[in-house]
Amino acid sequence: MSVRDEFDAWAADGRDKGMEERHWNTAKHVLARLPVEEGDRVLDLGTGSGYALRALADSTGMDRGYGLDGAPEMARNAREYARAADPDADLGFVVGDFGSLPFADDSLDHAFTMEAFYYSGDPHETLREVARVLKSGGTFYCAVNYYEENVHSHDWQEHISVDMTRWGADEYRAAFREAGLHVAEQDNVADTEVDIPPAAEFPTDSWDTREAMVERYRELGTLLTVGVAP
Amino acid sequence: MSVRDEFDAWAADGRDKGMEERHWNTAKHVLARLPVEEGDRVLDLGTGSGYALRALADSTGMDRGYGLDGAPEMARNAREYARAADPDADLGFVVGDFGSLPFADDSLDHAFTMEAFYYSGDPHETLREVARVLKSGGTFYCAVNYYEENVHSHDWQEHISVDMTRWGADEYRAAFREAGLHVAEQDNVADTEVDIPPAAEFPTDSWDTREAMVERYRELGTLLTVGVAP
Amino acid sequence: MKESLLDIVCCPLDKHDLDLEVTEREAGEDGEITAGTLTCTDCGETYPIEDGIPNLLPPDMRE
Amino acid sequence: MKESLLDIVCCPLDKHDLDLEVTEREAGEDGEITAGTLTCTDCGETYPIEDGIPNLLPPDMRE
Ligand SMILES: Nc1ncnc2c1ncn2[C@@H]1O[C@H](CSCC[C@H](N)C(=O)O)[C@@H](O)[C@H]1O
Ligand SMILES: Nc1ncnc2c1ncn2[C@@H]1O[C@H](CSCC[C@H](N)C(=O)O)[C@@H](O)[C@H]1O
Repeated sequence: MSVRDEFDAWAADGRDKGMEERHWNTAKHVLARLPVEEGDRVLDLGTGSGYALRALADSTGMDRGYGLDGAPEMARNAREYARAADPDADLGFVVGDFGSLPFADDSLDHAFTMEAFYYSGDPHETLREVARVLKSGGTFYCAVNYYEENVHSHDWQEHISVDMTRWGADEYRAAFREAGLHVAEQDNVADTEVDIPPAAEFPTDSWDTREAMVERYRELGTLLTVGVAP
Repeated sequence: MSVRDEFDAWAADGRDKGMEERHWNTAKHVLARLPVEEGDRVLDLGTGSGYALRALADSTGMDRGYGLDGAPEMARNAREYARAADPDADLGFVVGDFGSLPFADDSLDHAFTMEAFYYSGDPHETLREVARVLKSGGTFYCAVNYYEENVHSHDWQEHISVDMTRWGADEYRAAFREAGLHVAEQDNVADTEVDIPPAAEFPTDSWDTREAMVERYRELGTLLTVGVAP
Repeated sequence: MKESLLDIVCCPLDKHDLDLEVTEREAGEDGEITAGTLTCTDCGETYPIEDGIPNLLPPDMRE
Repeated sequence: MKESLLDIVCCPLDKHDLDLEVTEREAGEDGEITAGTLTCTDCGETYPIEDGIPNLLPPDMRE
């Protein structure tokens, strides 16, 4: 099944909003680290509900934001939420694929992506595309919950028809460098807010032990890799 | 009074250890973000007790670490602590000044500094020196508790004879860029561990209100600016 | 999509500029373009704008 | 300081290489140099190594 088929269905049954709520706990900390200046242009890859751009438009002096998504229903929802939140913000949504970005060389100051990068058909090509569209000194904030060290994510592929790439932290660093990006930072951003029930309530529907849930959210959290275009 | 006079006295009365203990709460989160690879060389500016290098030697595959300090007594203590912790780690300590770094061009992979940068006689010159000694793609992790937004730090200058530079977050970003470094990240790293007494115990010797103490440690914390050499 | 935002949008295939043809635009000064076509100035490939959203998928992924 | 670590250490003034003269070295294979002198191959300025620590302050800051 294609990205479009899989994720249009998600958008249609409201999972865009559900993801926003869950991902926000760590995405907000990631977004707060972006050194966005007055006048900057920001790209959000796999924008989903578009929350990242709405948040940046609200909290920074950025000039414009572009949300790219392969699923037309995602882009449609994101556009509507953005217009409802602030019709004056210069946010644009486009349908497109991670493999061939429809942006000019050296045209963007920052690229962000949350829980989307690993769906790329060819992640190495996507990194080269990101390096191409970023201006010199531009940053790429790549955040994922699905990665090698997060053993609790390993079975996610079973539930989704799109192929997922499961790199470890070191593979992210190596791939960034191979694509010509400097690696500025790597970090595990903890989700300190998700509710973890008391030990007596385990096993729950999703978790065998409280320890596993603590490790997943409070320790492993979201793997962030930050690249900089030379 | 000179850096040497002021800080030799601190080292002599054990304040190097006291700072290590207080600064570690946020410094450890900063150090965890450094993308240190096998074989890397790391410089610690204003190394104090040298804890940052000991931690990196212990937790990464770095090849060597250099701790520079303007106070001979600080360097002497740092060297002793390092040899006691792990005599085989390739750590070297040198007495030197932030204004004229005794390292060859493009010779280091990362530079780190905690609570020291703002003592520089000329912080712009220090940034140019850091840009000079870093290899292309090398990172500069600059962490400070004394900065404009941290209003609780504003009176620190009264207690110390060395002139301090109090920049705001935006001034750090601008100065990094002026010195030729890309700005990859800026963040406030919270100290979630320092003990904050219950409201009834305020005012304390150091804090009028609990709110002020919460703001200082849990919200403002340590200002981190990450630069990358182009 | 506002017209001003289209300046850095390009052909996903060969990264050349796109020519804009507007068929529907919202009222007002910086009214969004809701329908139209983007045509690559180099390869001639066309990309539709529908409901304010340019579809810039490579043609073979458009379904 | 181990001798191997000195390879990237340079004159703080003009950033030229330094010549090493050892007056005291710890026993063992990679024994630290505990006392000696570093001399700039360009300007001739000398910098002492004392107790294993090179003092590379610019001479006018040495006190
Ligand atoms: N190859 C590809 N090209 C473009 N978008 C893709 C893609 N693969 C997946 N996506 C999009 O990436 C998104 C992943 S879900 C994450 C959405 C959002 N960033 C959030 O944090 O909630 C989906 O909206 C999906 O349609
Ligand atoms: N101009 C300068 N050149 C070199 N070292 C300096 C300096 N100004 C201050 N220092 C050193 O910077 C240190 C600041 S105290 C911080 C020490 C340590 N990084 C920690 O986090 O605890 C002191 O050891 C002081 O001697």
